[in-house]
Amino acid sequence: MIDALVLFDLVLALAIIGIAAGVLILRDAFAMIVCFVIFGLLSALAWVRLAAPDVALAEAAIGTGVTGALLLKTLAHLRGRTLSPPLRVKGGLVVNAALCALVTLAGIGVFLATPIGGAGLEGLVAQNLAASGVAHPVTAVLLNFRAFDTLMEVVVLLVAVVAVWSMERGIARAPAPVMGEVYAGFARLVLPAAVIVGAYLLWIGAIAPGGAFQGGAVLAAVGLMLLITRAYTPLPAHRGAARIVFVIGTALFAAVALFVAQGGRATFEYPAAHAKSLILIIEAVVTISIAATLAALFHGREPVAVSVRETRA
Amino acid sequence: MSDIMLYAAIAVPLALAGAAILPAARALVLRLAVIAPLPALALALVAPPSALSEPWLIMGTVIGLDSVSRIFLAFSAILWAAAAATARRWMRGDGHATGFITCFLLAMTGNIGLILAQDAFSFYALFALMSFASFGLVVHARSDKAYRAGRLYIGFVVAGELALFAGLLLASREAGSPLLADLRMAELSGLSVALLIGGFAVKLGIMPLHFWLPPAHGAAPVPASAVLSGAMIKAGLFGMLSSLPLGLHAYPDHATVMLAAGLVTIFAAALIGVREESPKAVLGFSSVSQMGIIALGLGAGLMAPAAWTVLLPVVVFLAAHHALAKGALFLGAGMFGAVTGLRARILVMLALILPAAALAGLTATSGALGKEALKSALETGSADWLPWLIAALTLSGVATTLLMARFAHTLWKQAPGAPEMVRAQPDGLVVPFLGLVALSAILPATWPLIVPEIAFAVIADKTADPLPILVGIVIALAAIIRAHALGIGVQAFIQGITAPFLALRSHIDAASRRRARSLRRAAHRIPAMLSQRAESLRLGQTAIAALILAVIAVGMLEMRNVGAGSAAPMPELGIDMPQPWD
Amino acid sequence: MEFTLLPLAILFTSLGIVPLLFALPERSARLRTTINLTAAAIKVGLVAWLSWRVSQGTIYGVGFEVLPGLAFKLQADPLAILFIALSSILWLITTIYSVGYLEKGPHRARFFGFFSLCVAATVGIAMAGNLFTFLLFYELLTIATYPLVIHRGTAEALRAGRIYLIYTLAGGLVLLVGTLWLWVMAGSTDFAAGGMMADIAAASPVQALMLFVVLIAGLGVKAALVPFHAWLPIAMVAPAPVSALLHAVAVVKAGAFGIMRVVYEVFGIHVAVDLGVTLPLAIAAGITIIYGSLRALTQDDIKKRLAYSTVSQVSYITLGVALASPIAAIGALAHLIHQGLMKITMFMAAGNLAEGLGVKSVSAMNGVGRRMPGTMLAFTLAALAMIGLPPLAGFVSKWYLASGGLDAGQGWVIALLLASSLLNAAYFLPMLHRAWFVDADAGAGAQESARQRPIGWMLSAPPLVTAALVLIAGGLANAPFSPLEWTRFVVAIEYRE
Amino acid sequence: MNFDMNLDTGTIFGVAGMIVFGIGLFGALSVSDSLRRVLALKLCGVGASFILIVAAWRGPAMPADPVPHALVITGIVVMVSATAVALALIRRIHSLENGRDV
Amino acid sequence: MSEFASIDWLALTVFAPLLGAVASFLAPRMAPQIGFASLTVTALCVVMLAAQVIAGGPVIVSLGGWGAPLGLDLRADGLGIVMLGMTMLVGLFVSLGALDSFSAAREGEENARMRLYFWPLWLLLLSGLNGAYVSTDIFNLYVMIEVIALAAIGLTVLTGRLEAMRAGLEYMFASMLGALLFLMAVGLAYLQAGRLDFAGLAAHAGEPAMMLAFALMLVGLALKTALFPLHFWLPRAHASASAPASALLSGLVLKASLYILLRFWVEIFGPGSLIGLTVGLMGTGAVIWGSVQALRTQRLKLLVAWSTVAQIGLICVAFALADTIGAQTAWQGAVLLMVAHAVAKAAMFLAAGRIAQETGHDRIADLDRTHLRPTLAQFAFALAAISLIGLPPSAGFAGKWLLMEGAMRAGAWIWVVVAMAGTLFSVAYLSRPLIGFLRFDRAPDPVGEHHGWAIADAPPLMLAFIAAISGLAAVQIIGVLDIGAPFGPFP
Repeated sequence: MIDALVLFDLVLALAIIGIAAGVLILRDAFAMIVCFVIFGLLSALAWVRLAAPDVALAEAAIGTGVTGALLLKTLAHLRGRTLSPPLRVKGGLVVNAALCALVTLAGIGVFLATPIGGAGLEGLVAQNLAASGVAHPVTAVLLNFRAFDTLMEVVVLLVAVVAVWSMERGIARAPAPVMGEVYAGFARLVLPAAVIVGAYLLWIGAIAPGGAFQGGAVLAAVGLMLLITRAYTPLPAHRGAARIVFVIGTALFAAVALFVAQGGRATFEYPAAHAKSLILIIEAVVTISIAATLAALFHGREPVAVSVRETRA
Repeated sequence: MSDIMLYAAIAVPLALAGAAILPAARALVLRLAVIAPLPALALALVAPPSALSEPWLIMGTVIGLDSVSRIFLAFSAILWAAAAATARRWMRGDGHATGFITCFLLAMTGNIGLILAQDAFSFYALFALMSFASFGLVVHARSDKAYRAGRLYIGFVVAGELALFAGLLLASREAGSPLLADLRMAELSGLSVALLIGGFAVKLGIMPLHFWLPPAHGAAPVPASAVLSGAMIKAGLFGMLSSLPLGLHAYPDHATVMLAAGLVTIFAAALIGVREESPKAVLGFSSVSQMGIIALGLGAGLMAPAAWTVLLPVVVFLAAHHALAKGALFLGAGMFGAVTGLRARILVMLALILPAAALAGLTATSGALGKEALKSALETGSADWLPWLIAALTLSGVATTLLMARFAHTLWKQAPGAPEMVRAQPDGLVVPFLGLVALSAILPATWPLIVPEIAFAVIADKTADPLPILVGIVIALAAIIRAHALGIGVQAFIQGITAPFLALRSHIDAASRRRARSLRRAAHRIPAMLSQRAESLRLGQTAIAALILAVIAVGMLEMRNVGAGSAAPMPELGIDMPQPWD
Repeated sequence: MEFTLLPLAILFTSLGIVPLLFALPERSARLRTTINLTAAAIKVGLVAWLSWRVSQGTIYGVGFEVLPGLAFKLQADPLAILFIALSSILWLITTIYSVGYLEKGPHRARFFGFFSLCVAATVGIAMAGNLFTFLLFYELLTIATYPLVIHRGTAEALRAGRIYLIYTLAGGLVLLVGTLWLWVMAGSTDFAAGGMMADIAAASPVQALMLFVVLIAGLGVKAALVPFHAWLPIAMVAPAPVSALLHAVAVVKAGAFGIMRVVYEVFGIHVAVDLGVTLPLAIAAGITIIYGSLRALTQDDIKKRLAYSTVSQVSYITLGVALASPIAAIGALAHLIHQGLMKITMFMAAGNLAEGLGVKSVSAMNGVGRRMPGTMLAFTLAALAMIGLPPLAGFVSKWYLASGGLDAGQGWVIALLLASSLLNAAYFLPMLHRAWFVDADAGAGAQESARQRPIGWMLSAPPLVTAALVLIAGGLANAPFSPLEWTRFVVAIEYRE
Repeated sequence: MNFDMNLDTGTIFGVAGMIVFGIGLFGALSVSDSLRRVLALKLCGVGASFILIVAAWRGPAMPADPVPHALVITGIVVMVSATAVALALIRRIHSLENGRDV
Repeated sequence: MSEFASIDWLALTVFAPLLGAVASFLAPRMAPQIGFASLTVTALCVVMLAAQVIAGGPVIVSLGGWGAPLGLDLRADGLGIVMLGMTMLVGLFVSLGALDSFSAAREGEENARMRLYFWPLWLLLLSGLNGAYVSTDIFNLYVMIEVIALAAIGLTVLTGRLEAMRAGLEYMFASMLGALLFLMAVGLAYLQAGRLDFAGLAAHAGEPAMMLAFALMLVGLALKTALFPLHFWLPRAHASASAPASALLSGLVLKASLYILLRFWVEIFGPGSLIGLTVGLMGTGAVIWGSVQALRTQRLKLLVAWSTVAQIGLICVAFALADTIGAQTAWQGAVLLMVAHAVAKAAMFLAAGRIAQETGHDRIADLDRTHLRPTLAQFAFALAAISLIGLPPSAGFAGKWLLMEGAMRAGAWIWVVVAMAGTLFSVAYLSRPLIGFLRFDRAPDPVGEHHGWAIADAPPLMLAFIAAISGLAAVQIIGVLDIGAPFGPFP
């Protein structure tokens, strides 16, 4: 007997696979990106089915939302260039397809041969949740048990923004997306709401699905809108502030991690009394950093170079 | 005192030769060369028998003087002195005088030294010094003829030296000591004796090893010819006397060859010699012929050790006789070329008759004395050979007479050219020439005075064992070697040897070059093509998936192998080790 | 064994000045010369002291661990002294010669730096206490000589350098594998009188045999054994002092010395004989001797002729080692020194001819004796010594080799040596003939030899000194502390069993 | 193997994740257009995330293992960073190629 | 002293460069000073950590105090210390080189920009590298390699030239794909084992999911390490970057993924000999192909880059010996070779950069002793070549020795032959530029005094010198390396 939900799962899975294939097959670049966004959203849905709402939220906000925006911006930049036909049947292609199919089959075989849910750390997490300072297990893992991973992940963002700033310079401006008055108005209306949602997500992260990344993504969306609508134009003078915002999450996180390491405590070992507040502070600051960084990644270049070029032009 | 004299005999000529390096001393050296052999002469005449050991020098050096060496030293020193005196005039104004006198003195050092040497090392060293230094004397004229003679000479010298090296090496191992006295007492193997005889026979000019001798004597300037013929070829004889166990052990095979060679040498040299155009070459062949006589004595000694005690004095006497007479003849030839005017020429010619007659064996001359003594001494030896030897000795007088006649004829027709300076003042040549003539004449009288202990002769038995076939082979070989050596020359000979080798090499080179070129082309093309192909097909990317599959496949394979091999399938795969941080 | 820093001090006299020499500016020639000569003189003094101590029975050693279980080990034993003495004396002489030779040339700083490094490597090779250390210095030698070989910087020199590098590095690599194998097999690479392979050779003779082949092949490249000899004649494009060093002291000798160490002190002569490797090695050496001489015959370039002569002469050493007779061993070891003296004389003389007269080929040598009597006198002495005339050095070693051949029951060795001497005579005597007895205007190359410029004492004296040494080494062979005497001392140790 | 027993949400999405990963891999290996290649790589990333999330899944109505979730969130952020850098590169190359740079 | 001992030097090795990066990013004008200072501090931390490890064995820090399966453990054992030491050594000298390469004295806006961004990127890279060497958790390693990869790509494209950008994009794709294969492997491993720490995973080695995970990780890391045939991205990326960046990429970045592979191989998966053989064959292919390409290429930096491909291949031969009796020796050799290659290759890239800077080109065929010859840089190049070829007394020699010794102990002569072939090849291709440095028959001007000396010559020279003589310290390095028995308790 097949459960209705399982049927839903099956259909959803098939849709995900089909759309994933579509990303590769569709000739039109815009369609491809749209396809990808849909794929992301369906994946997020699937993850909700798999009892992973935090992840779904993050995927929807960052994996799909921010990424989609980045892709569209790039597409706009590349506009005028026709995408080469994605798939041409050549010998190499067939060989690749066959090999990848075999790898996939092997993967599926291995997956089916491995029991699901056999082993995990949920027991340990539950045991230590109380000591972690937060109630939501995912947040506990992110900001306490595996805080080092999270720190390094923020570092990855920092690396990305440094790298992007270092490479993207002097680009003549891509034509700005044509955004009507309606959009601008919508943006103005939505902005305060989005800020509030972001902050809420951050706060709620301590006890329920949500947290720094999701909140950061929402705040980043605010930034994106500001940038798109030219409500905010990055100026050279803002560079210093921008740099501070980018690094403050990393810096604070690292500083706290090191600072707590005294009196016999290890690095990242928050004093039990201050664990919650420390985590909250870190999360808040990291959220701001993430938001600013994501927005900067979208904007894509250091303000100074552009301004110099533009004033000359 | 005698130690100092021993040293001085060798050191004086060597020091003079060394002094020739200094440009300032060169003229003086030429002038003083005449005194260089005098210490040796004094040593020979007055010093008591002595020996001196210097273990630190070379590999242990012993020099000394015994009765045989005393005689050799005496006549060699006289000859060297006479030649030096001649050279003093002869070389004046010659552009290469310094080179000549240096070589002359070095050869003198070698010659005198080897007579004094009592061990194989120093003997060999000085023998080589003499031989190699003489090269400079032979090629002194710098003419094509001289160079040809020089090449021939040096080729034979090197071959002879190598034979000597091997012979001395083997002999001293067999004797267990490098001292020549021990060599003489040891029973040497046939091989080492053959090597020694061969090595010394080159110097002695016994056929078929004589080819170098006439051209060299012909090419060298007069004073050099005199010592080459008078003193240096005797060094070969001296070598045999001092290194072979003569009188102790019989070597019949060697003796046979030696006797045969001697017999052939006496007459063949005469026959060839009479066809020569140059008086000095004729004299050279005469020397060869005379050495044939000496070879008969040696051969007899090798055949019958018992006869050696009587043969030895005779052989030594013959050597001294020939040295003085031939020296006189060479110097006379030079003199003849130097004087101008018919009267002077006739006078010189008359003076020349004396040594010539002595060589031919005219009654009462040293030559006749020597031959008769040899005949009687031979009778104590092998009976088989005796009639032949007697006949040969008898006939040798005929041959020598012929040669002397030819010498006189050619001398008259085309006397050897003398340098302009000598022509102008030939008087400086008179004393050495006449001195040698005189010494040659009075040799029979003075002989017993110098070395009384061996100045006697004995009569022995007779034997005969003709080996004409062997002689024929020797002659044939001689002819071949001669044709080859004279016809092609050393350089061409070497090229002949190496030519096929070189051709093969160039062939291989060319082939490998071609091959290398095509390989290099391929080496450049194939990687380029491969990398282009790999890039255009994006093989690197494909490899990612392929490798994943490969590793999975291999992993599965291994898992199966392990699973089949053991009851517990998994643990083997993980290296089961205690984790260090646990 | 006495632990002391003396070996290190000797090494340091050459190694320590290397950075100094590199750092000196090109123009401060006087200071450079002073440093060079002082160091060389100090080294000769130290070596003299060391030899004295070693002759009294003291063996000095110093070492530290480099790889697990493997030590860098220097050890001054009698065999080492033999080689160090040669290199230190010849270094002094060659340094003087080089100063004169490169008086106005470019890159002197570099030249002398690498020159010193080269000597340091040679000293290290001599004093290496195990095969591993030997290998270290063997490779260092390769690196240090390469810039010297290509010092002229021309396309030809670079080509020669490349060939040199490929040959010697490949040889070094093979030696590396051999050393490693020895280490894996025996657990030690130490040199010890009498060897250390007896048990292993008994247990697995095939492996021991293969190891021997690998080691000899690796060393044979530098020792220029046929067929690994091709680099040597090509490398003669180097400046004369470098050729002198390459041929006389450093590179080929390093190979020959290594063969000695391997045969005597790794395997042990008795083990080597039991393995049956000595006769093939002797035959290989014999082939090299004849081959090198035959090739030398047809060379017109003086240095090339000398180079092929080296190919031939160096194998005398190998031959003597392989004959497995103490007498032959004496010949081999003595030849190590004697050949060095003779060949360095000839190369310096050849350098003088090229520098002073522009004479580079045999056919242009007519009459050079008169124009450069001193140089040619030295050359003549050395050439006659090569042929093996007494009382020169070459005779002594040849005599012992031949006696050793008889001693070992290998009569063919005498024939071989005779043939070799004959060939030596065939290619050296024409040179002497031209130099002394042919007038300058006759023959080819008159134009080439027309150029003449005076050479200083720094060029003319060194060959005379070494020629005198050739004479002394032969003439005073039996005197105490002569090479021959020292050699007897060494062989007594190696054959002690 | 009992199909019914195994056909639960985890299995379905696990297999789907594998397939998505395979598709992404194929795209990453075969596609030459850079933008599409970035997307193919993102597919790979999502595919990998699927496996992690399935690994965390403990059945319907059961609380999941939070650790993989945290990992995936981290992975998503890392991925977006990498994507941003890749896209910036693509934009920059395009500008340089078309001479829109000074 | 006790205060010092209580300081978490281990974590500081990661945090010090991180904070330095933050500071240098915040104060771009002071970036070089800040960068160098924080590098020095990091070096100090590594030294202190090393002292701790040498004195008391491996140091383990449980971050947050949670302990392995739940939290993250950092660990510094001998192998980690050696890698950290190598990183710091190369890093310090390359930074010195960078001080000059991007010095304020040089003209141009591009240079100024490079100076601004080099330091944060490099310090972030360093923090990633150090993090990787002390990590014991595979997901943590995933994040680390992403940090490393993004920073490395940033460094690759720092020059802003089109070819660098293209090469960087290719590198980016390879790197991302490698990381994603790794991530998939992490997923499979968690699916199987339910934990991510090395020790926990080791217990599950050999199970199917682990097998697949291993395959993916192996290929992903091989892709990042540019092991033949997955090297396609490397030559262009390394050749087109600026000199200090190339030095870091070739010297350090590749080593990180190679190190991770080594760790996994030994500590977690311990795969069988056939897989070892596969990797060994890949290494052999790398030796041959890399060398052949290095022999063909016309540009100096490309030659150096191809030589990296070949050398990495040689190191990977050690994997083929992993389950033989010679394993420990071979691993030691491989690590020594990694260190040697890092030091020498960094020196070589810096030197090549100096040469190109002085002569204005890097065509091998046109190299000669011009009047502007950068003598010291050429000398450094030659010294580095000595180590890469593996001549004594370089660390390369010691490494090759141990590797070959391992092969011999295992009786696997084929790998001895491969090592020999690699050596000969390296002689052949490295002698091409070396010969060029020494020829002066084409020089238009008379060759005179030394020219082209600069402070910037010091770093490559020092590095090359260290590379050339560090073989003499091999036994000390191995002594450190064996602390904590990273290659298992072999007899």
